[in-house]
Parts: sequence; structure tokens; C-alpha cells
Amino acid sequence: MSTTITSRITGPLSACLHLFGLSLRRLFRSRQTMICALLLGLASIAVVAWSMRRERSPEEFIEEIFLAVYVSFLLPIFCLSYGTAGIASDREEQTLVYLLVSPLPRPLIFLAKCSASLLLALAWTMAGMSVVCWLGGLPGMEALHVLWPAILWSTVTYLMLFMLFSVMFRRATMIALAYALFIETLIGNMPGIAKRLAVSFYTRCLIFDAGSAFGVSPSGPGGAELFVALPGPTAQAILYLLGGGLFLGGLLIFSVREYSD
Amino acid sequence: MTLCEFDCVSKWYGPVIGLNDVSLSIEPGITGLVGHNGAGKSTLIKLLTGQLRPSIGEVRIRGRRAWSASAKRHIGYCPDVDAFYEEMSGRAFVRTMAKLHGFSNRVARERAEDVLAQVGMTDRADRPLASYSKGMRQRIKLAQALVHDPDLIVLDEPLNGVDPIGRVELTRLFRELLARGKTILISSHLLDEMDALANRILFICRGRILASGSLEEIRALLDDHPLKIRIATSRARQLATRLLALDTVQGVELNGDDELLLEVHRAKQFFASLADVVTREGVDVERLQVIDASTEAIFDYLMESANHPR
Amino acid sequence: MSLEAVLYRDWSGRLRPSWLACWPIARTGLLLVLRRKMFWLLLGLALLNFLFVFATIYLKAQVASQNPGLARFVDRVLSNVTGTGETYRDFMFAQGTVTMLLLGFAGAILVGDDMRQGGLTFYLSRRISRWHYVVGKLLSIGLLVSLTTTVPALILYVQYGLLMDSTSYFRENLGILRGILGYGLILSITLSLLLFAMASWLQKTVPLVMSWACIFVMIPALAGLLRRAFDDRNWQLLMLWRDVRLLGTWCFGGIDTDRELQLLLPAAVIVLLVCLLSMLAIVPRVRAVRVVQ
Amino acid sequence: MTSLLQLRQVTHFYGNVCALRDVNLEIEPGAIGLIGQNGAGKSTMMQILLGLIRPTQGTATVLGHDVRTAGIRLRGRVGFMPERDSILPGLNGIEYVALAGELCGMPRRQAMRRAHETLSYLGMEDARYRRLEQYSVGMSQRLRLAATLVHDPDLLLLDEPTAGLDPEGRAAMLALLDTLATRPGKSLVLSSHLLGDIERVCTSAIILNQGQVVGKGRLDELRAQRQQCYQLHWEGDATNFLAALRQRGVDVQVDNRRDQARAIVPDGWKTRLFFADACEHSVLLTGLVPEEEDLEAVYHRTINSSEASERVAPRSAV
Repeated sequence: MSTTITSRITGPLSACLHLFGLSLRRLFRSRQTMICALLLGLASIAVVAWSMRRERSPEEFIEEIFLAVYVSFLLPIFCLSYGTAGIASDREEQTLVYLLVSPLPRPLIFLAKCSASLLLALAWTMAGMSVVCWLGGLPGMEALHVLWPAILWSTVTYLMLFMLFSVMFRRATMIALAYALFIETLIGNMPGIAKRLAVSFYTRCLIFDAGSAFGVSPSGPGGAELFVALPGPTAQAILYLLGGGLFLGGLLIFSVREYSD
Repeated sequence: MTLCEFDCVSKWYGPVIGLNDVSLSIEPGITGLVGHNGAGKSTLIKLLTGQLRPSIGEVRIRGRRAWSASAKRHIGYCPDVDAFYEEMSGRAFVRTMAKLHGFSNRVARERAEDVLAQVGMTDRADRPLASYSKGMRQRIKLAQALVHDPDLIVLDEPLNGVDPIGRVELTRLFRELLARGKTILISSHLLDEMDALANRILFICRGRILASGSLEEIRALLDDHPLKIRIATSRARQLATRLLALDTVQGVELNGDDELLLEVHRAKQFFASLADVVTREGVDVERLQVIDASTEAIFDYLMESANHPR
Repeated sequence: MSLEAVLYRDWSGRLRPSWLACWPIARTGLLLVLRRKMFWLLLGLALLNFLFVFATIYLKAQVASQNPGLARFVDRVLSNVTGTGETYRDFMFAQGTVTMLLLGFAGAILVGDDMRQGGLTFYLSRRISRWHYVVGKLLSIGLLVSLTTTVPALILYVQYGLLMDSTSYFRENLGILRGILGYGLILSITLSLLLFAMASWLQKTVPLVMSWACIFVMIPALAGLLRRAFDDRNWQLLMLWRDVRLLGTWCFGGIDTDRELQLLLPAAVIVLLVCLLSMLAIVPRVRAVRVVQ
Repeated sequence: MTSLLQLRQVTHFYGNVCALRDVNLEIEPGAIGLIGQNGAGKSTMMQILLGLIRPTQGTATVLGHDVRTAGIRLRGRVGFMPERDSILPGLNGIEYVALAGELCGMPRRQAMRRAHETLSYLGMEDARYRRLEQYSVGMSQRLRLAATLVHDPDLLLLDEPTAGLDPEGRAAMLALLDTLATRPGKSLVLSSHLLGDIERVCTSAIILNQGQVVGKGRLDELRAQRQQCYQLHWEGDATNFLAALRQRGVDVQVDNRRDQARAIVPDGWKTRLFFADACEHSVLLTGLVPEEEDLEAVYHRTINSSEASERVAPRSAV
């Protein structure tokens, strides 16, 4: 009897797919989704108010809305909502043990969890961006066409970073909040190349690169000199590397880590 | 090939040692893992189920390392924490677990029904898990451990917090599993809980396997272990004098005017003499209770007798 | 020889008025927060800015007495530290980020946990009413706010005066003292009421910090956006932290422009409104608690 | 000193739900048990006695204070020990108890001194400086008791002080309460759903059911209405032994384990008969534990038996 039942196991791939679906469902039905919707709603109202006034250029749209509201706040929060929940919430609810004792190899568990979080985070950031740009009217739509790759890659990198937090810390959400709201801002506004330690720096580099056609450039006192932008392709390469590295780091740590609590 | 063996396994967390040089193999039947909280039970179980890796030595399941994914196929684990995906129903939870073990949807459904029937939850499985009683939650946990038909079933404190009726039913269930040729490992912090259940006891304390053997062997080992007994009676003084005369009684302590604390060895003989004394003297004993020896106390006793064999 | 020590002993001292119990509540709140290592990290960050201004004041005084030529240069470079009311106001304003972060994370410990884990039962079954408890907790939050704003500002003020050649700085600048205290008081009151209200409803750290960030990061960002969109500075009023700063400026007696004067009244109204709404939110929460389950 | 507490026609509603209905009580100082199941009105009664809620109707006077007007002052003389929670993680034992004293209006130094004194009185000297989150259930229960005693209240209100304790811990707690109940001039009200707790500590009891007082009186009267029941453990083949017991009129219910049983004995039973029968049928009797009858049964009987008398002579003082 034992052999017949065991022989009906179709293999780790279908289990992995099922875990992916399960994580997706659970994450989507969680409180984070509501918070994200609420934040996006608030932002939308502001954008509608902004776009009601006289004609605007894409440059103004990018500087006043996209960078100020979307990139510095909504983007990290969307990624954080799903990234840290990936494994830390399972750990918090003590259900991680069911995954750890299942015959799925650990890297596959991480892969499934990670792709579920990534899918949701990408859906939110992309949908959020589209909504914000659409509400921004014509200049918004123009900006959308050139900006989406920057946001796509930033989302991936942010998510991998927060997944890493999720694997490493029990209170990943709190740490990630402190990171996204405080450390990113702090480092991002430092002079010199210190700001290259923040993910948002590369996002902005990509945006300035892509938006150069509209005349978008670092604003504020000192402007471009203080910002020390990297060229677009370099920033993009760094984002790829960073995302990949963080993913591998998370995968590796999750594969060898003992969750003994 | 042996189902499961520990080969000189030690495990420590930072400076704290959880398991100290343990070698054992788990034999068919029901094995009871007994030790007080913090003795190393959960470390042993976590090593066995591949949640931890040994610091020294190796844990093998059918020749494969317990940490590896292929070893976990042979183990069904029923965790001690009372945690589920709370939004699901019992049935959905078991099905989910079946799918996570790699069954296709159709097979997973069959398997879920099969194990739900085994734990007697078929008709109650559609209610949300949050509304279950402790005993029902315990059954669902057991069902998910059985879903891939493992050879070795590991149950971590399955009787904790279950009411007496639930205990009886779960015990019967364990026996049925045994009858179908499963090997079962049950952990508990009470030796008495294993009485009706285990064929073999692993007695663990301070990170070491202190004694292993059948229940009778362990009991025999402990037969000489001094017992503490509490007796409440209105004529405590009179009874104390009589009992002191018995050679099985090593010490009598008068606790207030109506309670005696006795220390006795050769318990059987003592109980026989006690009944005799009580009947002869016409004393009414309001309470006669063996104060459970903690595993720590038994540990100390066993250590003592190992160091100074008589 | 007497053996009475092991027995139960009576105590028959006089009990003090209930409102004095607010202080132990506040003190315990601070103690609970300061026992966490994370808050020392945040306080350390708050200290950075303070040390920077502290060092600047010292440097200026040192250079001024040694090399007047260099002093003028230093004055130009470090023009934001001049010893006028603005210096202190800007310092307290700049402490905002850290203070917000500190409060966001402290909210759950100070208020949320009491509501969630039954600490309220402990407090309310003593010889105090619910309102003593609320005042004690508000005091606790207020003290935390002062710890990063008012107290360092006062230290800087004293330092500036002491590094002058005569006591004239203190005599001439009493207004600054009033300003620091006034600004600090308004900050403490507003923030403590707001935090208590939010923490009593949200209770757990993560949602609390998220909502808190919404108020102090998201809404200001939106306000800036709207201000630029409509070219109407009135949108700035949405930034609570700025409204409080405006009131602070008023305390320092530093309102010069008509623009600021115009905004002063609405800002005051908004701050008052926030306080009032917070109080309204607190009342049902505190009333709803049942001491015995 | 007049009566400890006086309740006149107290009725309390939560919205439409009636928690207490027309309660009249006048109680002398002493140790009083408050018995009832969940929802019987125990907690409402406690809150009224603490001056935390005002009864919808009727007047209540505790220690001479009207609970309507003197709630806060009253709590200076009453100590309340909640059933659970009410622990502040992050503090240590001594800080917690001293804080409780200060909240009752004691000066800080006195509160500190008294906290040390109370904790050592309760045998917690070693745990004084430990953080509360490291306390076991039994320890935190004691700690709560210490926080209740710190300002030397005239009346102690204890809500389920033995809940969640293991048998040893429960026995220790009851022993402690027993000594507390004998302090001269002090009273305590102990709420519990276990009759055993109340029996051990109190001299009189009030039984609540569905918001009404269904029984009150001295404990020995209540005790008389209770069935005697024992849990037996033995070794050996007990078939004949049990048959012999049944013949004597003992109602024996055997467990699945086959080596223990519940025995409900007839009136006037002598326990030596157990031993005599065991001896005779060569069974080793290894355990004999009196079992506390579930409260429900007792007070259902109380309701039935007292209904008639209640109608004739209602609400006499305890």
C-alpha cells in the first residue's frame, strides 16, 4: 500500500506550483492588499487634483508627482507589503514548520514564495504606476512610456531586498519599514557617492536617464552636481546585479538557515 | 535498511547544548520520548524532521540525511504548536498539505478523504479551523501528518491540552496506526502518559538519552526509586507512629495536624502494609496520593544508581 | 527576639491624591520605551543633529575670540547657527524626522500593548480613574517628544549664552526661552494626543507605523504636490508638522511676513482640530475597556 | 464596623442584557466565596464592588462608601486581583508591585519598601528582579496578588486566582489565600467556579446564577448538600474488589485504563472500607483522591432545594 501511494506523487514541480498558488492567494487576501489600495486611493485623489489645473509638461509630472509621491513612498511600500510577508509572516504565525518538513527542497520553497510575492508586488507597482500616470493626463501617459522599465527593475530589486529581510529577521516588517522610510531617505540625500548605497538612487538615475528627453534633471540647490548621477545603462546593470545578488543571498540563507523557534 | 538512526549526534545553539552525543535507532512500534521541558526532546524531534542540522554526527532516515528533501518523504510530522492556515476549513487544509507533498489535485482529494476518515473527522471537516476545539485541531494536525502515508510518524506532545475523552480516542487512533505497520514516535513530558501507549521508552534528560527500553524495563529500574506519598487523615499522628514502624517507610513528615508526607521505597510492599494498618487501626484516610516524581528527580536517581551500582 | 517580620504587616500611611499617580504612569511608560535597544539607536540619531549644532556653537565662540577675520567667514558658512530664535526653531523642526520615527515605534509599547494585552486592567483597578491614566500616558509621550526637541534646544540655548562674554545674552533673549518652551509644549500636546488616539485604535506596531508614515510622509508629499499644482500655498496647511512650526515661530515672536501671518490662524485651527479629533477618538476607546472580563 | 457590603435591589443592564437582577445582600466582614459559572454575573458584581461601574438601579455600599459617588476613594481600600493579563512586560517584579502601590496613592518610597515586604511575604524574594515575561503562570499569579496587597487593602477581591495553575501551584496559592483570609480586620471576596477553592479559603459563600443570588450561607451548610466522590487507583486484578464495593452501595465508574475508577460513596461512608476490601481481594490500593464535584451539580441542587425556602423567607443576611 505504501508503495502505491508514494508512487502517485508527481514530483516536486507540481508541489512547488501549488505552493506558489497558495502563497499568492494568502498574500492577496491579507491586510497588506487593503493598505496598498488605500494608499493608492489617496495618491490618486492628489493626482486628479494636480491634473485638473492648466496644461502640464511631462517634466513637471515626473518631478512633482512621480518622484515625490510614487518613487519615494508608494513603490517601496508596495514592495515591502508583499516582500516581508513572504516568509516572516509564516514564521510569525508558526506555519512555516509545515513547509520546512514537507519534502520540497528549500530552494524551491523560497523560489515559490519569492515568485508569488514578486508577482503581486509587480502587479501593484505596475498597476499603481499606470493609474497615477493615467490620472496625470497626457503628460502622465507620455512619461509612462519611458518610465516603466525603471520601475520594473526597481520593483524586482526592492522585493529581493525585502525577501532577504524576511528570511533573516523575525520582525522583518518593522525593520523594512524603518529602512524604507528612514534609511533610504537619509542615505539618498547624503552628498557624494554615499547615496549609491540606496536602491532609490538607481531608480532615480534610470528615471533621469529615461526622462532626459523631457528635460528631467535632479532639482533643488546644487542639483545635478550634488546628485552625481550614473549613466542609465550603468544604473540598470547595477540594479540587475543587485536584484540577482539579493535573490541569491535570500535563496542561500533560506536553504541553510535553521528556524528553531 | 534501518528506518531512522542517530549517529553520535550533538547539537548546540551558541553556547547552549540541546543534544549531547546521542546514538539511537528507532524501532518499529510506538516509541515514547519522555523528558521534561527543556530536556532536549524538541531538539531531537527537530533534528529528526530535518528542521535542524546536527552540529556533530549525522541523522539518517532510510540511509539519507534527515535534512535532505528526499528523507522527509518518509516522515509525517505533527508539530506541537497549534498553528494552521486559520482561514481554511479542516478539509482544505489537509488537501493543501497533500498537494504540497506533490500529489495531483485528484489524488490529493482522495488522500485527504482517506486520512480524514482515519482520524474520524470526515463529517466535521468543512467547518473553519478557527472554530475547532483543541482535540479536533489535534486530529487535523495528525491527518496532515498521515497524508503522504509515511513510514515514521512523529508526534510532538500530541496529548497536551486534550481532555480525557479526546485522549482516549487519540490513543486508540495511535494503536490503529501501529496495527497498520507504522512506526510512531510520541514525545511527552509525563512518563505516566506513555503507560497505556508506548512499547518502548526513550528517557531523555539534559540532552542525553538516559535510558531506553520497554516500559516494564524502565519501571523495574524505577521500582526501587523512593516515592513521595501524601496522606490526609484526621488521625495523622496515630497513623504516623504506626507507619514509622514499617521498614519500607524511610521518612515521615507531619504537615499540619491532618497531613502526612511519606517517603517510601519498595512501593508495592508499602501499599500492602498500608492497607493492612489502616484496616487494623480503623483509620479513615481522606486522601492517598503519590506525588509524581519529576523526570528531573528520576534523572538524579538514575544517575546516582549508574554511578554507584548496587 | 521578635518574629513579626515574616507575618503580614499592616500599612497605615496617608494616601496621596489620585492625580499624583499620573507621574508614576508617565515614568513607567518612559522606562518601558528606554529599555528597548532600538530606541537608543533612534535617540542616538537624534543626538547627531544636536551634537552638530553644539559643536558649531562652540567652534564659533572659539574662533570669534581668536581670529575675528576667520569668524566672519565661519559666520557666513554656518549661517544657520546664529543664536537667534530661528536657530532653535529650525533645530527643533529638524528633529522632526527622528521624533516621528521614535513615536511611531513607541506607540505600540506605550498605549497599544496596554489595550491589547490587558495592561489597562492593571491600571484601572487601582485608585485612579480612566482619565488619570490617559493623562499619565499623554505625559509620557510628551516627555519623549521633549527629550528629542525641547531639552536639547534648552541645552543649546544655555550653551550659547555661557559662551558669550557677558550674561547679556540671557537677559536680552528671554523671548527665546519662551519660544523654546512654547514650541515644545505645542509639539508635545499635539503629538501626544494624536499618537494616543491612533495607538489606541491600531494597537499593533506595523499598522501604526504605516498610518503614522501616511500622516507624516505621504500627506506632506501630497500637500507639496497640490501646492505646486494649484500655486496655492494654503495647501501647505496639510502638513501638520509645518503648522506646528508656524505656531512655534509665533511663540518665538518671529512672524514677520504677511504671508505667515495669514497662515497663522488657519494653522492654529488645524492643530486645534487635530487635538480635538484625537480627544474625541480617545474617549470611546477608553470608555469601552472592561476591567473584569 | 458595620457590614462589609450592602447591596439593595441592585440591577445592572448592559444595553438590553441583564447582568444582575434585583440583588440584595448584606455581608459581614470575613472570607466570602462568590460562585457561579461564566456569565452568572460574577464579574459585574466585582466591578460594582470596585466602584468601576454604577449599577443601573439600586444602591451599593462597600466598606461604608457608596459606589456611585466614591469609586476612586473606595479603590484605595479595596485590592482587586484580575483573572489574567494585567502584566506589563518589560518591568521587573519589584517595579511592578511598587507601581501598583503608587497608583493606589502611596508615596514612592513607601511603595518601594512595601513592595519588597509584600513580595518576600509571598515568598518571591528570589524572583524580585526578574523581568515579568520570564515568570511562570504560578509566579505571575502570585505577583498579581502582591500587587493587590501592596497598599494593605481592607477588602481583597480575587477573580479566579487559581485559573491555569497546575495542582501543586493551586495548592500553594490556596494555602497563601488561606493565611490571607485570617488576617484580623481584613476581608476577602474570592470568585471561582471551583468549589474546592472556596471551601479551602472561605467561611461563607454566595452562589450566583443568571444574574441572581440563588444561594447564600455558611459553607458547612452548602457542603452538606454535596456528594462524596473519590478517584481510586490500584494495581492488580480488581474485578472482585469493585464488585464488593458495589455491593456496599458505592457507585463505581471504571476508566478505560482499567486501573482507576471514580467512586461515588453513600452517606456516612468510611474510607477504611476501601482498604479493607482491597486487602481482602488482594488488590493494591495505590491512590485515593477525593474529587471535587463539579460546581454545576451543587448549585443546580441548591437552586432546586432553595427555591421553595427562598420564596418563603427571601434574602436573609448571610
